[in-house]
Amino acid sequence: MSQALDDRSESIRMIRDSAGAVAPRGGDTKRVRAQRFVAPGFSREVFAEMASLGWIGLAVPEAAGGAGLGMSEAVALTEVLGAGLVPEPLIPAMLSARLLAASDDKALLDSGKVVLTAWQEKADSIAAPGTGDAPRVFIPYAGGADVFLLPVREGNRIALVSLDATGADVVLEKTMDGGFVGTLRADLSRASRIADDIGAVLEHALDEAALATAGQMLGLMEKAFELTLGYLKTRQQFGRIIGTFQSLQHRAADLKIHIALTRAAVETAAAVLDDGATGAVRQAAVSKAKHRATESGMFVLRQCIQLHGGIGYTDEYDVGLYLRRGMVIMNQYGSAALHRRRFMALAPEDVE
Amino acid sequence: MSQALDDRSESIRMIRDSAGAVAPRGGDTKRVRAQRFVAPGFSREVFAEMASLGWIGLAVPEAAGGAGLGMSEAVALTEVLGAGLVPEPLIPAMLSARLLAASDDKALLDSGKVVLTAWQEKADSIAAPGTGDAPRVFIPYAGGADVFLLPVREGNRIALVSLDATGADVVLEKTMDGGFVGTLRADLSRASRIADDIGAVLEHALDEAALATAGQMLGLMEKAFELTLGYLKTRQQFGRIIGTFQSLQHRAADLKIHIALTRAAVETAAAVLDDGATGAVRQAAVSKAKHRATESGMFVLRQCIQLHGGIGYTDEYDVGLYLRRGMVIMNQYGSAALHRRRFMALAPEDVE
Amino acid sequence: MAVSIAPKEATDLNAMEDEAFRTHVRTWIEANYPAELRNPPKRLHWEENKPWYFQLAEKGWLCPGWPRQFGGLGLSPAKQIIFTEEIERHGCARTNDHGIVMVGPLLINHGTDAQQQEFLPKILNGEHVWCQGYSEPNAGSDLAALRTEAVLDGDEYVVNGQKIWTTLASDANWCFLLVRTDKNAKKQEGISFLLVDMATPGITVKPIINLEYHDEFCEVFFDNVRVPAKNLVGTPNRGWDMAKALLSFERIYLGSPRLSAYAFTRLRQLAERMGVWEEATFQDTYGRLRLDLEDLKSLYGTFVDKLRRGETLGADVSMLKVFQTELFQRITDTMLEIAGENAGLLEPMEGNRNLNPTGQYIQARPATIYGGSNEIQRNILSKNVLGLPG
Amino acid sequence: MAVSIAPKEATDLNAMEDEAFRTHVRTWIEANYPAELRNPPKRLHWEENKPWYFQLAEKGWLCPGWPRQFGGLGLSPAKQIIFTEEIERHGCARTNDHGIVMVGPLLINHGTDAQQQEFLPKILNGEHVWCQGYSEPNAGSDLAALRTEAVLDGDEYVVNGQKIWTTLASDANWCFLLVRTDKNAKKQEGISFLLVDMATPGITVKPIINLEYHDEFCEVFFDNVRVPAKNLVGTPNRGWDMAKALLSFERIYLGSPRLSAYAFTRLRQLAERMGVWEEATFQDTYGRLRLDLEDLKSLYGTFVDKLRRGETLGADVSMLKVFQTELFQRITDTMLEIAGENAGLLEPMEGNRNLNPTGQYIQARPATIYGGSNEIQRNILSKNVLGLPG
Repeated sequence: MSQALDDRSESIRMIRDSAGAVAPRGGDTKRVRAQRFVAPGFSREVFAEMASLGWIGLAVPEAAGGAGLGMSEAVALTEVLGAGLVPEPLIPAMLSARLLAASDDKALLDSGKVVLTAWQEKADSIAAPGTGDAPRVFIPYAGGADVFLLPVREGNRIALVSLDATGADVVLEKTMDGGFVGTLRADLSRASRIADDIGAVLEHALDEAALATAGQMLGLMEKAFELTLGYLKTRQQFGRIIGTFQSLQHRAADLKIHIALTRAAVETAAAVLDDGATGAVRQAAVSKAKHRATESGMFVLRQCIQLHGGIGYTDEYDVGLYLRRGMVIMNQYGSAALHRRRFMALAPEDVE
Repeated sequence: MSQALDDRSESIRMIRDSAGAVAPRGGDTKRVRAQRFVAPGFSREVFAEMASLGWIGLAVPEAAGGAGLGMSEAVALTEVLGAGLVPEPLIPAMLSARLLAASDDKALLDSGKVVLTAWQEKADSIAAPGTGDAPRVFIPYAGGADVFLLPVREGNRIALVSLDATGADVVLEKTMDGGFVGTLRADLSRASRIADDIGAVLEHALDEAALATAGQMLGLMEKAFELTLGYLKTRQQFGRIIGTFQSLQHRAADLKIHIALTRAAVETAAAVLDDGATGAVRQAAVSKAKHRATESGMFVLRQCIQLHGGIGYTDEYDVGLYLRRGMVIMNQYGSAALHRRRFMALAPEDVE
Repeated sequence: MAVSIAPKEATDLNAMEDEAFRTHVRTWIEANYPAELRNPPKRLHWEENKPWYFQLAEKGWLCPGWPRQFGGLGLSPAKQIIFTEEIERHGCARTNDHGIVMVGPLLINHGTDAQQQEFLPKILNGEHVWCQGYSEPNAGSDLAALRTEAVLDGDEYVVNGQKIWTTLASDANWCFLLVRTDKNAKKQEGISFLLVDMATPGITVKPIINLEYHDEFCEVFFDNVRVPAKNLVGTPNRGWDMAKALLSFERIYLGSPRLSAYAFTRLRQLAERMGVWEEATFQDTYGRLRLDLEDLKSLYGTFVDKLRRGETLGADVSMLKVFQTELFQRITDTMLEIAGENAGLLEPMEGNRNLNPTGQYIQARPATIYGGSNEIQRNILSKNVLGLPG
Repeated sequence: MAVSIAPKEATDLNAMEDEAFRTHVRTWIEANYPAELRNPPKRLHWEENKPWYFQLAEKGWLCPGWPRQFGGLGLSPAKQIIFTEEIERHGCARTNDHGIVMVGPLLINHGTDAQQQEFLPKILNGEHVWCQGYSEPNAGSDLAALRTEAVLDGDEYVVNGQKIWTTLASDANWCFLLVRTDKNAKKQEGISFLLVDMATPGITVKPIINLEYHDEFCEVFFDNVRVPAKNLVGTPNRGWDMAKALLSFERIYLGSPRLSAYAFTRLRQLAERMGVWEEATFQDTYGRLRLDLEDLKSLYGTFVDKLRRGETLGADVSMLKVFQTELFQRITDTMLEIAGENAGLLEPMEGNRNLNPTGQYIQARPATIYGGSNEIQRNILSKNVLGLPG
């Protein structure tokens, strides 16, 4: 496992470096702030750049038109983009890429179009029942989609259809971080079938998306904590640098531990998936990572606000942006409770 | 409620004062230490003194041979005795007194004998099913009993029988604090029936015992915290009084809050019972108090050990005595989980 | 001759039996409080608040704690508690109440006759709406480090500096201000209390957008603002003790269980909506929070009893603020945990104001910061209550 | 000429494949470790421990980390990790291992040839059992405040003072001691490392009864104890850095998930026995603890990977100690919570050593205190890892 990680260290480093193209190193949030509540909530240019960097099909095998990398690279990437508060819907697009690679419409993978999969029928879920006429909910940045993919159940199998987003019935809601989520009521008569049996691929893709989201949360934690440490080292009260107050020092130590636990859980899970794990082993690794990222992530983000005091509660100061993004992603692809239950339902021998 | 408390303040003060006869003010633990693991685990002389002070029948009406006081006085008393680590089984004896006052054998109430009620059939319970042939378990200081009372179910009613302890089949186990609990396998053919329908009285008495135990835990918390504060104010490390370290200061503040919550819950519940509450209202008040005392009590006792550092882990230093007593009483008359469930099962209108 | 202001409310309500008084208050509130403003998700602005404010003023109930001699209701502590309980029970919005709870008591205790005669009636009739100029960018938790200075020039003070976290400053036409009047004195000394007309030239108010995308707080800039010297309250350079005394009101107010209790009812509604209400694990979490809330109520009750007996509260009242605000946060943390993707929505779910987990969550964040952060409260507890050194 | 001690184990086990090596170790342990001593509820005394200790010595496996040149097994870091994992997996008791993990490495790195030749063979063959004289009554967390002094008198040091928390001192015949040899130097300077025969006149060992009613720790009193000057290790007055380096072993050891993992299996057994195993609320609690444990294992794994690559560990290894010990406590807290009145029993329930909630609970208490209290660990993290100021 760790050997595998060592072997990949070069490609991971390269991915991290290339992410700088989209997530400025200095942590400049000007673009991100300007994008807020401006439909569709992200930049199509930046998304196109991501596509051209090969990120959308990052984990898709080269034979199927992807970059042939793995989840270790994917979580490294989503971590950097998380730290940069990048709004573009990369993780949903990566999920769609997985499906497209297994479909009859592989051309769509390289089209540069924004392809979003409308898989979700209720809140806090990681399963796609594929109910044909069910409204599909919580589609991130649905207003920016060019094409929707919909899993549709047919007996024991789940087929995949694609639907042009133009003219689709999409209702948008604003999210805390300045983005949007949408509900799609699809007219399936307008859709084209592009795969017959996508169920297993979709399960796999949802697990990958959950893990990539855990990586994104790790990035939020790291960056918010970095800002907080900087604040603790400079802000003065009572004639002292507040970072000299032991109660704040010890809290910072606890946050560091939670970040380290999250990194270990996320990177271990990525290595497990890159080892080719399937079924219960894959689910256990993913649930463990997503559970940790959500629980520890929100703990860290909350405390970063607290450690900033009043200024942390202002929109003007960056640390709050991380909390608000955290709220949006914390339960995407399953809440901590969902993943805890899923983990506990697996046989111990699969988990360890 | 608080008016009632004001009215009782004089009798509460008197009870606290009189408790000094048994629980030395300075907190001398010599007698308590000497008593440990010496059968029956308590002093019959001290128990007799408690009886002569009217404590056994404290809450029993004067007409029935008791002192005619209430639970506000009872929790004040058990608090002081808890702080003094007094081992004598006062709370079990008070429970028996309640039953005797409603029985045909009121003479036993004033006999000075150690009368213990063997009501419990399984761990973590506050209900007496009264199964005739079930072994009765976890009887505190059972080795010191003169007489056992046993509730025995007869159809819809619960009768009460008394049994001479001489020759009874009692198996003792040592407890963490140097005391004993016993299991009684009673030969009911040797028993005398002394009441026909004791069910409601027993339920009431068990609620009172749970509340009195919460009071005892409050006493443990208060005293252990007092020792800890004293330690924080004198112990030096790194050239400083350790009480100047902010992380320890803040922890001490948290412990104080938990003690205050416990006192409020216990004293409020006592006032509710003294107001004559019955049924769900009584149960809610008692469960709320016992839940708080157990949760906050064990939190405070644990932290008192931690704040003492290495010395807190020695038998020689007193603070550990409080933790060990806390372990023994924390789940007596119901664990925190049991009381939380009982509280939640009650209708909100009864609870508020 | 002492000031005398006729109270609007002719009846001495202290003469009523407690329960009758409670019913009286409750009935009037229910009849008069605008239904759409019950339990508002955000702090209301003056424009939204003022109809209710003027209704209270008209009734003579705006200042329940002020003595009748000064035009207040003159309620006893016990009656004031009932009054507050009914206001909170009904979910009435907090009004722009700094004039009522801060400036009024300040002037009644420390003001000159002239100050009392000038300002108290205008608070009572709603003409003056006050804001509180305490915190500064580098004097938040460490309030005594404030640097906004007032220099006497003839019969006017010239004020320069900046205040921050000034609640609803954009709604106020007057401000009570802590300023440094002696730069050479020790930190807590050399601070004075000034009353400032917000219309004075040189004052700029800049709202701060907060995590709710709301503008409850403001920055206020003072650039050579000239304030009549007669608007200084009490003794010059002795403002700090008065300011601290006024903050004691805030500590019990911030320790009231009302925010937690309100959030708690909404947690249940959310759990029902999300379909987790019946789950044993949720019931356990809910039970823990509920018992925390009930025990907080018991503890709060012991402090209220002291007020009822006319006692002053000690530093231990900080316990309430710490436990209440952290409970409020834990309740709203739980909301997000069960809300699924709704944990990220900007607006209430399905347009239902009662299903607003994100609003509640964000509102709960500053509770542990303002009014003296919980770190400060724990310092107070450890030093002033437990007597721990240094 | 450099010291050379022939290793008992003739084979160079590093040459084996990892999995073959693991099987080899496991098989031998299972065949040789006394069944009744698996996962003992308390730290074992030498009398109980020594048959196994001598078996390891006989096999040549007592000192897996020592170079083969010094008679050790000479295992690579990766192999050592496997060796430790198998020891822990089987629940082998911790031996009286101070000679093995502390004195041996100390002498190998800093000892004279004569010291190596004299002491190492006697550790390897079990003749010398060592204890560690570090802490003092007023130098616990603040170890550098130690005051036990050693004054040179001819070719002997005369030692006076007191040590405390000396693990199993009553079992040891040798002690490695931190003493102050220069009273005028700054705190951390002026400390030296002495090797002391416990049979020297003037040494008194007094066991400390702890909350388990067990005597694992001792006080050791030194009254004009004369120690040959040749028993000083390294440079005089430079003992502090050596002592600190040795403690780094302890920090990873104390961060190992084994204690939590063992308690965790017992929690399940207890839950089944108490009839709460199937309850959804218990399952939720158990699931949280389990995920904490699994994530601790992942984090521990990242540090073990570093060791495996031959890297030295930084101060951030303190994270493991903090999280592990507090998890261990939370697991055992949960044991008491579900144990009903068994939470108060002195002995294991029903004579079953696997149902011993109180023993586990009490054992977990000092974990957050010894080896540098968790408060100290958090100081280290905030200063040495996060770079927070003074």
